[in-house]
Amino acid sequence: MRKYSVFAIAREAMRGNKGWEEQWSSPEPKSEYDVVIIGAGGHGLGTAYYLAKEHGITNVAVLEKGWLGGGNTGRNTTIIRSNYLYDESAGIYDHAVKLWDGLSQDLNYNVMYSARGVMMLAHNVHDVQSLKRHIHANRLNGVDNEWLTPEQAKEFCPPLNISSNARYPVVGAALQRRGGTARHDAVAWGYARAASARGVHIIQNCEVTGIRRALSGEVTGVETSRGFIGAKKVGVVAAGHTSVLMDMAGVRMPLESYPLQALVSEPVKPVVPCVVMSNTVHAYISQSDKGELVIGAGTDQYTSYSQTGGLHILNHTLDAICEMFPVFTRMKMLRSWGGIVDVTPDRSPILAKTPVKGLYVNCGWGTGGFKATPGSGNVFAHTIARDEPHPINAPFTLERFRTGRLIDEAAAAAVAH
Amino acid sequence: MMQSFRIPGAGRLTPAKTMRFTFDGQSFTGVAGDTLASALLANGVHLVGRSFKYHRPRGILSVGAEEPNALVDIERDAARKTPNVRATVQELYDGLAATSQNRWPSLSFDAGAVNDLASPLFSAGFYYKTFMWPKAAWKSFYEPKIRAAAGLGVAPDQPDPDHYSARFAHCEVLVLGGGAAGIAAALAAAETGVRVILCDEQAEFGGALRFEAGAKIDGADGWAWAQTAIAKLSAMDNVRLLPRTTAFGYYAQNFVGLAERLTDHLASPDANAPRERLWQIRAKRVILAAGAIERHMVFADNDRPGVMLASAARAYLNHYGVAIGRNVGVYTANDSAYAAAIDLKKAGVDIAAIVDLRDNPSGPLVEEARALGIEINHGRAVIRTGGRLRISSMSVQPKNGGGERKIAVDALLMSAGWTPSVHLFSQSRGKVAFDEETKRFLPGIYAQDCISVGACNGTDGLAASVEEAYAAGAKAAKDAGGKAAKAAKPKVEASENWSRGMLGAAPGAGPDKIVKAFVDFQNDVTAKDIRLAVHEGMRSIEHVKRFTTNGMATDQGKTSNMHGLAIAADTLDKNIPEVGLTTFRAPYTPVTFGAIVGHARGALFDPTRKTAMHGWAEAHGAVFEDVGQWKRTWYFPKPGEDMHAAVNRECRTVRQSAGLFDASTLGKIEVVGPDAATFMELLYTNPWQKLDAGRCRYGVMLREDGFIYDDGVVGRLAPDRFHVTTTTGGAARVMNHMEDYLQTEFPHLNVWLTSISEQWAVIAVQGPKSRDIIAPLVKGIDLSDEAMPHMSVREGRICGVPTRLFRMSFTGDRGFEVNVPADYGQAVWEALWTEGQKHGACAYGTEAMHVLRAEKGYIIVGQDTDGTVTPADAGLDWAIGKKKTDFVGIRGLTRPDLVAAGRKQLVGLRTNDPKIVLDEGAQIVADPKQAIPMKMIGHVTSSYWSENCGRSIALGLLTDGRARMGETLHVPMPDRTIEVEVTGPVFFDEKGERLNG
Amino acid sequence: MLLIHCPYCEEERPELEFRHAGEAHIARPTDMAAMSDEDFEKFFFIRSNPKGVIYERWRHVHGCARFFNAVRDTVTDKFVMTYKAGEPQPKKLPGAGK
Amino acid sequence: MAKAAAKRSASAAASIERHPALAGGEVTTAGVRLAVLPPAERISLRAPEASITALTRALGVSLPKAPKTSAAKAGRTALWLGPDEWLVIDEAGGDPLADCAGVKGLHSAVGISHRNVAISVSGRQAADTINAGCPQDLSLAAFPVGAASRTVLGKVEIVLLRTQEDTFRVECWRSFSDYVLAFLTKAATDAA
Repeated sequence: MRKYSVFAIAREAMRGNKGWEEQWSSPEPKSEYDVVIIGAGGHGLGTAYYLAKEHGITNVAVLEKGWLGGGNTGRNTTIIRSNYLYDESAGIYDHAVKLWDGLSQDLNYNVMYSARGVMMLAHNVHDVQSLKRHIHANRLNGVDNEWLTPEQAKEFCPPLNISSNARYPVVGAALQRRGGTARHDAVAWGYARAASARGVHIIQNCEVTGIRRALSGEVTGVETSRGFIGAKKVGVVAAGHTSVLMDMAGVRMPLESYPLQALVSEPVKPVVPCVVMSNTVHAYISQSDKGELVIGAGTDQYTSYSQTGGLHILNHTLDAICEMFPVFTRMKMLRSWGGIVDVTPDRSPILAKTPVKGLYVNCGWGTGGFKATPGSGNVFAHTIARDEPHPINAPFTLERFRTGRLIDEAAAAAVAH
Repeated sequence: MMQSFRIPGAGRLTPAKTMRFTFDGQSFTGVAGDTLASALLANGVHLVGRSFKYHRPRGILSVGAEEPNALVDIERDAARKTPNVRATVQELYDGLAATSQNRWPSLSFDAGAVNDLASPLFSAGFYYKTFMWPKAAWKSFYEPKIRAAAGLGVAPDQPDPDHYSARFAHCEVLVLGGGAAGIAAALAAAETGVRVILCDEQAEFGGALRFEAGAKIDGADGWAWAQTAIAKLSAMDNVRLLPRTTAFGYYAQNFVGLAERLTDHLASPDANAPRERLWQIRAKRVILAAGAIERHMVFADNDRPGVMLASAARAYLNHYGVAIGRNVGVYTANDSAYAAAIDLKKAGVDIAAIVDLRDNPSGPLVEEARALGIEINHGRAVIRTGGRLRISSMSVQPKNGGGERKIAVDALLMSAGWTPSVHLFSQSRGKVAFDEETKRFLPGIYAQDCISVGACNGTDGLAASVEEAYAAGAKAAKDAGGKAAKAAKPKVEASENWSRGMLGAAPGAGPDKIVKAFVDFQNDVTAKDIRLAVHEGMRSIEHVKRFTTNGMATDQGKTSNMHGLAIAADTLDKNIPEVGLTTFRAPYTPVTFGAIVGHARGALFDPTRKTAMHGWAEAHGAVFEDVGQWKRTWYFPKPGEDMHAAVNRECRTVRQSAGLFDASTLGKIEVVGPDAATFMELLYTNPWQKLDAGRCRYGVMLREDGFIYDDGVVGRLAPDRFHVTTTTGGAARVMNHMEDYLQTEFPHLNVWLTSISEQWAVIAVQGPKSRDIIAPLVKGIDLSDEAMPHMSVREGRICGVPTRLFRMSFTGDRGFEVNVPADYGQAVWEALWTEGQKHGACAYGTEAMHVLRAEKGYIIVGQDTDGTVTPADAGLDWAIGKKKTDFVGIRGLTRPDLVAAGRKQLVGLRTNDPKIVLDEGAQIVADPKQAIPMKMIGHVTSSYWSENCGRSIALGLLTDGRARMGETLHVPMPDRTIEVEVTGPVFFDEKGERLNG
Repeated sequence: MLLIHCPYCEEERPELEFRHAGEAHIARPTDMAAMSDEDFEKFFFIRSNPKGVIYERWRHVHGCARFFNAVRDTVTDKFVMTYKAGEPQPKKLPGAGK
Repeated sequence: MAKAAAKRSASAAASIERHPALAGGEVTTAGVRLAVLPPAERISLRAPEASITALTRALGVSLPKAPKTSAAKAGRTALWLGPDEWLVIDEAGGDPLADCAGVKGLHSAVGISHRNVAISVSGRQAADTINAGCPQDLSLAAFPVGAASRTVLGKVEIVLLRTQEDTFRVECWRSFSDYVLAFLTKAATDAA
């Protein structure tokens, strides 16, 4: 892998940019690999990268039915934060944040991790209680998260409306300064390039149509649109489509797949310097380096694999944005799109071994998987390589739905009394 | 200023109707009917903007919504600033003030243009490869610089005084696009009597007839026919015409979003008129008549001001009467540009030369151009242009190399052919198919009840388009239930026919590595960027698009996508369909947030729910808190009191005398029917069968997973009638939960549920004097402890109106909840208030209510529980009917983790220093000296200063809490660690003697 | 916004009037208390989540307020049919038998 | 009519004033007139098929069985809201709750007179005004005179009854009435 640097850019500028290599190779699939990862999104590519880098397992293929990074990785609103309430969640998301900080250098690819701060707004007494509970727990877990007054919130994000005349006035905010955003495509491409450089095969346009198991039960490989590919271990990392794939191995999942829509505005000069989220008003916003306001909210109400959703969801999302930022009504929506998110009953992910030997699953990130990408890939690689979970992902089992040991962040935020 | 490029006698505007406007502070005049672009061109202004990355000077490329370059800021006043307005769409009004964007210090001298010189450094995706060292510099230096350089216009900084409107509409036939095809389809459909809606993004219907001078329909020239047809449609009751309306999104089941612009073209709009209106239309059939968009030629320096699409130049001439130059060059790969050259020539503009990439162009237009004496250079390419802020020359060379000739021009028209607008078709989830012969993506497999007609369907020529569209309109109407159409089909008597054109970079346009042959103007994506992306391994068109940002600008690639695709395919040596087509995402053109929001701003963002007593509370100085959509009285400060003082007084008064509290927001459900008790047994953990009529019970509701879902007091009014209360926030979801079980799991039960939350206003009268206060007003109810003990309910009258009177307490003192029909709530409250004054009672709010109940250890669902708490955790296992064999949650409760040791249990917490009030949400640890991350064993759920206890009190959820009574634990705060003692949750009147006190 | 045929109102009505209510035909056992942990997990958490035809529940909450069942294709979001609560899962779908 | 209703429901002993959620008044634009309607007696009536005849007799107005329909007689209107649910509105000073009390057959009658507030929307652009926030097809073909339906308006639930070609009765819960009136007012101003 030829190193990227400002010198490389200068050198290539002199010779018409002719010397850049392919960022990743596109080999023909081999007949067998030690590990096959299904899904070349950030989590899958990250898993392959860490398998190679940290566990020395390089005989790895990442299979992708479309183009790499084309699922939720390339469709999300790229919010990164780790100010979760429970130890388990804070553990995995903060592991990710630590990896985000330094990921560009590790991958030699500028993923534009921008710790510009994530601010979560409180609009009523209940929100204050909930956010303060988070702040206290975060502090004792070593996760930064601080309380802001409305005036401090406005100072941090000047276009925010903190008028007490608002329908839902801002009464305070929790700010995680290490939170922020990253460039989604670059994450997929950076992992792909770095994994490819370590010998991982990235095979695009290769749809998995079956998971083959031996009579004794263990996984032996996958059927694909490009033929059978043998594998000692298979990791399913296909957000949105997990149920479909796991069904191929006879495992039924506690998952439902929902459309999640997002939109961007036309680009404008810098105006929103951080990420702003509100659970009560229900929307979130940041501004990309290109100048587009990046906006999202909740899912459509019905399960779907269509990657589209209803206009009324965008209505509600923009209602909320213009409630928080009345100055934006003259801005224009440039592009909207949908992804498919798989959601578990407790809205926490599953990163675990499965009842099938040699089959591992990483799913259920719901609407917030992007932020976990490096941490998820890192501990999932550990889980596959060692055939046992890393302590960080040990709580995120499939069994918790039998025992009741759920990690329910949303329930913890509770609804108003 | 003179409009020196306005040609007398040309175009359709009335020269006498002049309008003043400014651009970058300079004053100009235009005429009514102009767009900002046509008015600027009339004044000879081509330079209108700077590009995104290289800050190259840019002119007007098009005449419509596909415009990538001419984006300006329009400022009506300080609060009405709109960035990124396409000058080609913005209609001129008197006094319009526009400024250019993305340049500093001025449009003609832009310091950012230094980027252009250093452009080899800024190859596609360069930012992924650098700015990584030193690590800290990304956030502090590189990113802020990049962000400041990016972006186009400036976001508004004041709240928008305009308002926006919305409408749902239904029709049988919705026609999207009001060119000749759309009009013909609408005519056919309208005649059948069905409801027809026809929209077009332009101010006037007519589409390409605006410039197509050769068209003749029903004996009139094309444009005139269109206006006649529109007048006819407009007179029909079943037709709605929506000009200035863009169909931006095509959703499931023929649901289409349209944005109508109502005032942006007016000099002084009515202050009450909405600026834009969102139409959400459900149509039985949709006819797509979106037309086609001309593509530019991709060659070196094809972006200089003065370089323009041929059809645009033609529209500026034929419609606006504006010549885009005096000495115009033409570069084309198809016939349609000839028509522009011919029209211009006839209008007296010199045509320097037509450069045609084709070896042997032929046909009537070519012949006509020749006959007019226009020089035609076939088999040749324009390999570069000269000039800086305006094109000054074009260099022509045989396409396979050879001698170069420089021709002076002041404008250059180009046409590489036409791209059918399949955007909406594709959004409808239809599958496009690539037509190899014509190199176009056309509608293939339809997914919804729609049909494409005319140019967007690849139908060439006006006659064929009108024919097809009329037939489609008639069929759609018939399929949607219309009568047979009368035969009034428009007759196309003359039209122009154009040949195909080309895709991708033009051959021979100079050496690849230095030239900038723009594919996407706004995002500064050149042919070599696309090639570089492919070279770096981007094989999918989605990768190419994202790596280069081709097609991701505000024009969404309307002119650039097909070129980019063709160049990528060429570089990969693949066929175009193998490389794929990027998804067409809504919206078709950018849509104002305000239009999407519509009425849902300010007070209409979300309902504000107020109780019947809200007015009284407001008049008595109450401070309110938001609880869901409700405004609840929080506390009633007297003059000089802060919240703390007010709450302390209220708490003290309630326990000394009494207090009045507005509890109306609690959810209330009337459960009626012979099986009411059976149903209640299934939905609540408690037993209900043996509860006597006239008695109440505190009920706990679980979800099937065993966690507490809601709670509330339930009164049995009669054997077959319960009055159930829920939490305020739980009202709607509890009702839904109960209906769900009743309808789908227990449909055999004869019981019905009715929400009565808003039928009854509820006044809690709590405190030792409560009975004395209500007694004088109540008729027909014996209030003695014997006749009406704690936890009973009676029906009778108060102040002469019906009441459901509950004797119950959420304070631990004697108390009543007076339910009265809501419209009487305020009057009964006033009567009670008057009585209360005699006993020194107060009005109290939710904060005092919270303190008083915490003193008694009563939980609040949603505060002391959080969706992970079982009845046992909350100390409520007594509320579970031990003999019951079924209720919702019975099985969930016994799952391994819910019965395991180490669960968090509700406890009381007393700070060692009684003056310290803990922070709600603060965490509890056993060992305060441990390092971070600390082992947290619980948290504070409720915490208050209790005036009645003379100390702070708190409730918390604590691991194995009930086994830790008396232990000292620690609450680490940022500045100190607070010691707390674990206690039972009851802080006041532990024996409960005051309930009858 | 979907258009949903309500089997009680006997016409198609806009999605805004409806609330999705999860997978259909997961009956609550009559002997709930005796279920095994595994069976409870299947009953309460495991979902088929098919890519293709799904049997699901909706409530016409802002209409007739009835819960009912629907058959929908989760790839196209098109409804195959809707039917009243309590009616058996259709064995054969309209347009499906070839 | 309103006078009679007030007299009856407040009963002879009422010593206090009734404060409806909306003070009343009206809004008039070029094409629409909005008017807050006087208080009325209302019940939510639930009953199986077998009880319909008895209830019809007791109420003096037939309970319609077809979806999206209503029946009216002598100032009393029964709106079909669901297959076993009717909203009965009495504007003639009667007491439908009392009328049902004697019916032996299975049913649930619950008084909701104070729960609901009614606004009349009339005029040429009445349907357009309501369609600013109501997604139903309100053409006369799809929603004829007498049609009744629970539906949504903006962000709240309403019950809609078409009383004349150009007149609708909009019923909502009392705490949503501020919102509904404000929404309709805005929509009436904008109806084009």
